[in-house]
Amino acid sequence: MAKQQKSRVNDFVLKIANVNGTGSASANSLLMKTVFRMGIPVSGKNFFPSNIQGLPTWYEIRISKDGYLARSGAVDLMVAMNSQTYARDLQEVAPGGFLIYDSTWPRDRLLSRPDITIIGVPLARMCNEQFSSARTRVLMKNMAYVGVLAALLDLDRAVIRTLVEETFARKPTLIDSNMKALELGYEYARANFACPLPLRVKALNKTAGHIMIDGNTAAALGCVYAGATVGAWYPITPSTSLMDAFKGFCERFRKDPKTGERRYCIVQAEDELAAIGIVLGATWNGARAFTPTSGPGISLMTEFLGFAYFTELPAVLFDVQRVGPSTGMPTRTQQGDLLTAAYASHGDTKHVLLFPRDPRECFELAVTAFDLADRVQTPVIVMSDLDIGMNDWMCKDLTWDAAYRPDRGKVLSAEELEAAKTFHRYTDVDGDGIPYRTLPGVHPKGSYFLRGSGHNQYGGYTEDSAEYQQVVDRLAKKWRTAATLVPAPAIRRARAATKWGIVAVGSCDAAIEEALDRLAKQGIYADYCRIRAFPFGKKVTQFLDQHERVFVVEQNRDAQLKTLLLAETQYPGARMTSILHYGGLPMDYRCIMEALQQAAAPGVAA
Amino acid sequence: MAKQQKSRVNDFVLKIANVNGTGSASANSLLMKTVFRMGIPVSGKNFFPSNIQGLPTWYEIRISKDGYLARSGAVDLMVAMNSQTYARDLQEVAPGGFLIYDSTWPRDRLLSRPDITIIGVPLARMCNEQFSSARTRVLMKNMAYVGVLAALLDLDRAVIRTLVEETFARKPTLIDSNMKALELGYEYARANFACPLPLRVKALNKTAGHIMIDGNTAAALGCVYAGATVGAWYPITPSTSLMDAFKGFCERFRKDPKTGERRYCIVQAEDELAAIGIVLGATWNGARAFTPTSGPGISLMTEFLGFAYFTELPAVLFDVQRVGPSTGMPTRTQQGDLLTAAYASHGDTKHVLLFPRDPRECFELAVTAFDLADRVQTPVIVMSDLDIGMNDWMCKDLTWDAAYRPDRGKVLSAEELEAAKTFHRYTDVDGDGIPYRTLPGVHPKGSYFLRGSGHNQYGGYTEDSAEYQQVVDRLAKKWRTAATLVPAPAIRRARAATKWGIVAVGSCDAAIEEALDRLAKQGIYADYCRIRAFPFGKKVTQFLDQHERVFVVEQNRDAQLKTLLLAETQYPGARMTSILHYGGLPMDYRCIMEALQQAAAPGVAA
Amino acid sequence: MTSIAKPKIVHPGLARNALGFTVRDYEGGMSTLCAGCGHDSITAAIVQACFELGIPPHGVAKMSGIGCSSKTPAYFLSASHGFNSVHGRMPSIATGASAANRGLYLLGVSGDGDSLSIGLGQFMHAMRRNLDMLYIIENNGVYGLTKGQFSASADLGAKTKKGEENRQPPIDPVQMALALGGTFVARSFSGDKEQLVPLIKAGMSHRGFALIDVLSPCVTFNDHEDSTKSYAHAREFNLRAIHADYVPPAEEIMAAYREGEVLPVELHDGSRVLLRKLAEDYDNGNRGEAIEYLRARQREGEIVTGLLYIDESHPDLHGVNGTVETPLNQVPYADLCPGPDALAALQKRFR
Amino acid sequence: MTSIAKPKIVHPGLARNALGFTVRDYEGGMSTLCAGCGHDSITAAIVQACFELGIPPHGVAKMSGIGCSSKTPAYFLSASHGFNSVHGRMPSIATGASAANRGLYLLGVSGDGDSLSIGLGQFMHAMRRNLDMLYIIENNGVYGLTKGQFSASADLGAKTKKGEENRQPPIDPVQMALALGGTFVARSFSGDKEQLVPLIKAGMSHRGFALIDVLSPCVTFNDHEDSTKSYAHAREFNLRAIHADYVPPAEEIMAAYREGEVLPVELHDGSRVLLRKLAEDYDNGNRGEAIEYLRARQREGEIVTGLLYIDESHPDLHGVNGTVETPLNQVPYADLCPGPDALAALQKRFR
Ligand SMILES: Cc1ncc(C[n+]2csc(CCOP(=O)(O)OP(=O)(O)O)c2C)c(N)n1
Ligand SMILES: Cc1ncc(C[n+]2csc(CCOP(=O)(O)OP(=O)(O)O)c2C)c(N)n1
Ligand code: SF4
Ligand code: SF4
Ligand SMILES: [Mg+2]
Ligand SMILES: [Mg+2]
Repeated sequence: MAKQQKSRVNDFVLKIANVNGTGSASANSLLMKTVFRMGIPVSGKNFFPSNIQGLPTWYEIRISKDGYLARSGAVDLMVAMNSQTYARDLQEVAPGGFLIYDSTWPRDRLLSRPDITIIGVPLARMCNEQFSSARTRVLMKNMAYVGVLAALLDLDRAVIRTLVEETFARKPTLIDSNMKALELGYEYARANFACPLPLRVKALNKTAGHIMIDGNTAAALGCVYAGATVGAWYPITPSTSLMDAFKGFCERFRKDPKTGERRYCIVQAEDELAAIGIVLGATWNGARAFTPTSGPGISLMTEFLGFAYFTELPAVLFDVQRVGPSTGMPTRTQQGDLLTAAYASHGDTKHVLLFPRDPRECFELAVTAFDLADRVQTPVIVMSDLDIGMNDWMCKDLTWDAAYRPDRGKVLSAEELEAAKTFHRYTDVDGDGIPYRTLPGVHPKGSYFLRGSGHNQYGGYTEDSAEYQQVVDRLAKKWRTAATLVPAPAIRRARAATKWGIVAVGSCDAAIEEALDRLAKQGIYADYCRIRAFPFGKKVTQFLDQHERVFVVEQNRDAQLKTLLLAETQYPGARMTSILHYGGLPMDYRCIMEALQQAAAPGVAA
Repeated sequence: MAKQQKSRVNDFVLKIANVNGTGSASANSLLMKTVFRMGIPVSGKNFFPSNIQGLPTWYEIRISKDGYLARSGAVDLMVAMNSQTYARDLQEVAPGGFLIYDSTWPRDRLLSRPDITIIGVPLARMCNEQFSSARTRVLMKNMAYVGVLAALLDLDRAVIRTLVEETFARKPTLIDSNMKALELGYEYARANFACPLPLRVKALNKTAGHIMIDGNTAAALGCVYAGATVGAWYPITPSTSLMDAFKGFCERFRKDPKTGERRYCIVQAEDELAAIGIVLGATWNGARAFTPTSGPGISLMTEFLGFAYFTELPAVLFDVQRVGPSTGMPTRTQQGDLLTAAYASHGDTKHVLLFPRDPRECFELAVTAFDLADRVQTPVIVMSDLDIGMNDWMCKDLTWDAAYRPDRGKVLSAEELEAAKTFHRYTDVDGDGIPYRTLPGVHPKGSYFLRGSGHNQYGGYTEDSAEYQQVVDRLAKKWRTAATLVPAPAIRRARAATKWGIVAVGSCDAAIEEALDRLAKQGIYADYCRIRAFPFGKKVTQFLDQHERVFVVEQNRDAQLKTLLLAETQYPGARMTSILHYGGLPMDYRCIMEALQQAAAPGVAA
Repeated sequence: MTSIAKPKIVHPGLARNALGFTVRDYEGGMSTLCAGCGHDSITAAIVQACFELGIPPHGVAKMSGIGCSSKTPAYFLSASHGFNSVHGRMPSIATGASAANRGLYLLGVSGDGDSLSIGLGQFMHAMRRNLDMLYIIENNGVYGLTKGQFSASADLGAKTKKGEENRQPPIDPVQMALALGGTFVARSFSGDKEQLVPLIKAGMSHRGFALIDVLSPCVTFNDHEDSTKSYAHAREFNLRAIHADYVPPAEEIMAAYREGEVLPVELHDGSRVLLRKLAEDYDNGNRGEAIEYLRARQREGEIVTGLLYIDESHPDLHGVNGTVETPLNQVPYADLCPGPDALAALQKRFR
Repeated sequence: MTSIAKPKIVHPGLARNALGFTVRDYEGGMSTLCAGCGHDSITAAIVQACFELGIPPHGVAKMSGIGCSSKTPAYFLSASHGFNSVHGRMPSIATGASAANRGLYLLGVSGDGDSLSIGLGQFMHAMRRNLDMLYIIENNGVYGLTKGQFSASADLGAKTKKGEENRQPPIDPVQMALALGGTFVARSFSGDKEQLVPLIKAGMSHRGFALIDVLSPCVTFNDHEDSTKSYAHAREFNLRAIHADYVPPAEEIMAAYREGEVLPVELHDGSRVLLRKLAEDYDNGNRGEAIEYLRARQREGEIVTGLLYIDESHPDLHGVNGTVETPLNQVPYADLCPGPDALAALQKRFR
């Protein structure tokens, strides 16, 4: 047997390689949930193909007593259920690690490694003996390896059973078969291997007050709580589950108890051009409306985004980013839409962006997005990504302040209009660049003609330079006002004073936090500014100015965040260093560590 | 009579205010052409409304013996034919200037100015007496004011007659009526006013070897000469006349002499998404194809542009820019699409842009665009604008080198494929980042599957990070190669050494040239780099680095060119000063002069 | 220049409708279209119809895309909110407006280019949703605003002024609507106010997607000799197949009709349309037959007009969705937010 | 992972077509669709049809949009160039390909989502241009690739697995084609190879836009009990109305047909389709009647299949344009560039 790793309790990575459409998903989340319920911080990343059945899929579970939830970049235990990818899965295991495979079929002798422990379990055979139907056999194989892991990792079987019972509450018959399969694996492992492995879990109490939730579900919940009533969409991975969740929550919370009538309206549009149009038609009428989409959808919404900017209509979009350009890799993650989203559409246009770092912020910033859109009267795009949107993240419980009331911004009521002498849609009454608006059907005096063509401050059609300029100059002023209204960045100061700063957005956060902790141990310090909104606002520029050198961490090839910083702040590009990760898998802390270690290395000019 | 201006021969601005749909266009170009044929440099700018009939329209003619063809910013002689706009037209006349109006109807006594000379001519009455049909009367009024101007400005009537004869060669009857109307005005002016005015023209010989042509016509001619065979479009102002011209030229040059069959195919698409799709379907098959459009069209082409970038398909687009955002002012000019065009589409995408400064360059850069698109295998967008595209500019004769052969780039022939062992679409064989391509129907070995989804260097579908990254990293390399292939900037050195530089693109040129001459007279010097392409290339960065301070002149609100310079060069933003002109009318030299004068003023920090 | 506001001089003698409004109250800004443009007549018909219907002007939302036709909402109902969308996308705006504010009368005006080229997809999908709106296509066979290119509704053999011939079959919105299951399918001619006004009133009252394809000549680019969309052509070949009179709610049918002469159809608001066949051989109960009839007449150059098909039985967007009667933009926030306790309870699911 | 290339083991006994190719030469990469997906059967039918037609594999260009259906071009004709466009935009790619390279056989594969939702406009306009291509819609009533949402072709009353009911009328590409003037309009079922293969051969040979709407069950998301697009439903309710046999050029008609039993239609390349009525009451010469027939049967739940309408008389894109026979991508540059003298002469106009 290969030389064992030193004991690694509650601190390792487990990865399951499988084929999609074989029902491994439920088995994998069962594993993760078990660890979570044992009180141990855990995260799971799903790497699935862009098809429905038969292609490779991986599930990576990180167990970290210290609560580090980004990828570690290494795999300590591989469950290799997919012969197609066996070779590369084998290679991926870290020295001293373990690999479990289905020994029903002989394994190519060449496919071996002396430096890891390889554990064979005849999963297929066991299941074929115990179960009759073909489909069940396939499904139960998954439960069987969960059983094997239960033994090897010392998982709490009571917890597992409860979870299984909850899962199949509606089909109790399935509970027994699943537990049976589980026992098969468990017993086999106990009988044939020294259990538990040095790699194992041990109950803690570090997950109380936390939930495991994906960003799309959390964002959908945010839409419900913000009072959104109209949702328009066209299905696209990885944003689809956001609208699915919204529908689910509305069916639960938005049906009239008596009549069963719905207090929401979801329209599955014919495409993204229509989806954003539907949103704008709804917000024009004062409803809170949103559309979830991904890169290709944003591209198709480009014309309407410029229209909304110029006509000053609120709109909330969720861009759950995937790998571009073009169709790209729909089931991989990236932050590649920053530039497009910020300046979408021809002519001088700018859009407000929000950057959640995890599902909890998807919930919170969804609500912020609706308030901002109404207040600033412009589209607000929540820049999520596949990693946040579709993976389960451990985060603090979501909380809600009963005192919250939507900020509907400057909307004139029938009474106000009745009292008013005149109403002009595009006049800057308050000097903040934000005009007053009215809603159709409310009052004759409120009527105005909304148009994407040239208009003056009174809303009249114009082709006059001065009148046109007055309007677009006010829009620029409104943009400066927006910078004072958006969420401030989250700033983490290093324990020691430092001239180095890290700037990033969104899902890079977990990796950065871990990297900073580890670097600090090596005496390398950097402050960290997690930008949460575009336009950037004073706090961001201050942070930049306070640092001689800034590392810009982002998940795209072209340093798009850096470009935005160059365009919208005075901070010199010469003092920015890009740390780019754009392969499509969630970021791990290593690339950041290495970049800063290098920069710190003697003889390297800062 | 107001105090006269000192004599101004061949150096003044004449403006005609009229109502559209009254046929004034032909009268106005007749005026301009007359001056041109008299050998005097001249330019005409048409300010027309976005409708078909009944709204105000202006035509501004600058006569400049020194050959300055940008707007001067002042009007010396106004022909006020539109009562709707009479008041503002009156205000626009420079002190000491002249205004001609139709005295058939009494003029409001309040609408007067002591400091200018006001000349009343009963145009309507004269025409009503001489002509019967209502339509003719309206049309002839225009010819009548041409006659008045002929007398006042001392235009060569022989030249006018020839032009009229050429214009109505097909309807000779119209020649007499037009000349008659002209005489009416001429005689009246001679009889009632001291002719010519101090403001007048005098024949020169400064227009030989020049033509008067608009940019859309010239660009269309470029497409014909470049060998484009497929044109796809959806009508949109101000790009429509480009395809109209292409059709006209093809009908003349591209019909088989014997069979009358067409060697071109124009498809009027159902919208811009289809237009760009048609172009890509054609270039996929190796034809040279293009689409002319404007801002809203570019926005709609966004998704396909990213697709073409990623699948590496050539395409030539003409963005004849108009005022944005959104529908904006379709009949006004701007340079507002720079950012959108440069980074159109989600994900990491960049597009090659070319910036013609005038119609002649529209012709030349159209050809360059096709060569570049084929060579670099990517979309190339020619960034024209309404001022260049629709106004008549005086430029040097277009010339053609008979030795020109299209650069089709790396396309493998049937023979090469026959000989080749294997073919892989996306492999970087030559190390310049540009792979080889093949065309459908040529050879079985050449077949590959083109897709906007993730692909590896062999063209195979992939979801693998390393394989994906290899392809997008090569695309980045290809982009650097492109920077070495695009047209170099046009650089004008000041007569005296200077640390100041001006950077601009496209139609700002004429105004800048004039401003620099005038500034030099005041001892203010600046070098000038007219960027002709994006990516920028070495010469541009060198120019920047040679100057302590750079003024970036552009026609948009958000300093989009400056943003591109910040994003793609190392030059610090702190040393850039924006000069922005975005009201929608063509730029005049004054705003540039003032900005530099201010900067030069003592006490102003550089 | 800024849009021109028409002075509202109210003649004391001017008739007033149930709400006390005069026809003036339904007018809009001065038209900037070409003198004689068919679109202006449709504008007049809309004003007349809304006045007669007695809708509060601000109870209507008027929407359009881009084009000469799409400019017209600025020329009627100045007390209504107007929405000049981007080219071809008005149907999606209307969908959102309907979703958010079902209390409004939605009136969409579009052109043949706006609806049948760039907007074809949205147009058909709005119809498929049976969106509760009146959708008027001001159909002139050309792109007027961009100076006269053929549109997708140009007839086979139609010629441009320059003599260019169209050799592609037209997309006929009426045939599309019949084949797609449209619930209110009508065609008219801008010059036939007598037919058009009641159609507009019926269309406004229909719950669901009411389409009126109105032949509306473009005097500047498509009113010449060989045009099949000219005034002359329309007048000569307009075949009124089935006339629809509109009878407001709770008003009994005055005019005396002969037995079996008219077929009354009750609309959801209690009003009725009285269908009167003018072409005996036209079967208005059968979509396929109707299409065949249109195609046959079309081969003869004839344009079949009238309320060609109506079916009140289909649910609109909200009927399908089962939405509350209160327009969603008026549902109080308290009825939308589940509150903190629900949130706490919900999260058990995520542990 | 990279796409899987199928090893080409050629059995010596394997039949060869006129060009000496075996059926293997028309196959493609291994399918990554769900086992049992209807789309794979259509792939097989395409392979068979192209083999039998004896087209050189690289003489075909295969195009698609996005969706499970749109993935299939990777699974046939690996010697042909393939173009996997963006979602719903394949028709415009095909238009450009046809414009540039009329020498190719153009084969487009799409889905009901790809063609009837996001792509509806392009689909209809390609048909209107009578683009010379075969356009196959692999119709399963759902968006397969995005996991089973209803598509616009979902039938009234159809239910999702979860029991959600569709209450919007379907967009039937066949009815749209009939009403729009489509020149080759067919419907089939992925499980009916005997009907499908000759249809594909005829469609490839038709000069103009050949539409085949193929009912193609999605086993994963729409093959359940209450689905109207399931295998069971299709088998039970497939009504073969009119069968089309394909006879290659210069081959006399072998099979003995009874007098008047078949109607032969000659295609531009000299090949013929022999139309044989299976449903006596179906009138294949009348678009409106055809639509009515389809709707009536549909109300009974029946799906009418076969070559429902064909008309060889209309010009395609190039016929209308009057393009040279030489594909434009092969016209030598010398015949495209007017040269320096012409340019000099031309410029007189601009002085
Ligand atoms: C995206 C976009 N493309 C093109 C245009 C230019 N455009 C304005 S109106 C129009 C066609 C209008 O035709 P139609 O709808 O028939 O209106 P009409 O003027 O004939 O009444 C076009 C192509 C535009 N405004 N936006
Ligand atoms: C612009 C864009 N929007 C959405 C998607 C997501 N998407 C991929 S396939 C598909 C629907 C496919 O349905 P269909 O054409 O019926 O193909 P099927 O999978 O059913 O065969 C959608 C919505 C996309 N790829 N691009
Ligand atoms: S161009 Fe035609 S459609 Fe437009 S306003 Fe004039 S007449 Fe009407
Ligand atoms: S999901 Fe449906 S359509 Fe897609 S491959 Fe599977 S069975 Fe076929
Ligand atoms: Mg029109
Ligand atoms: Mg489908």
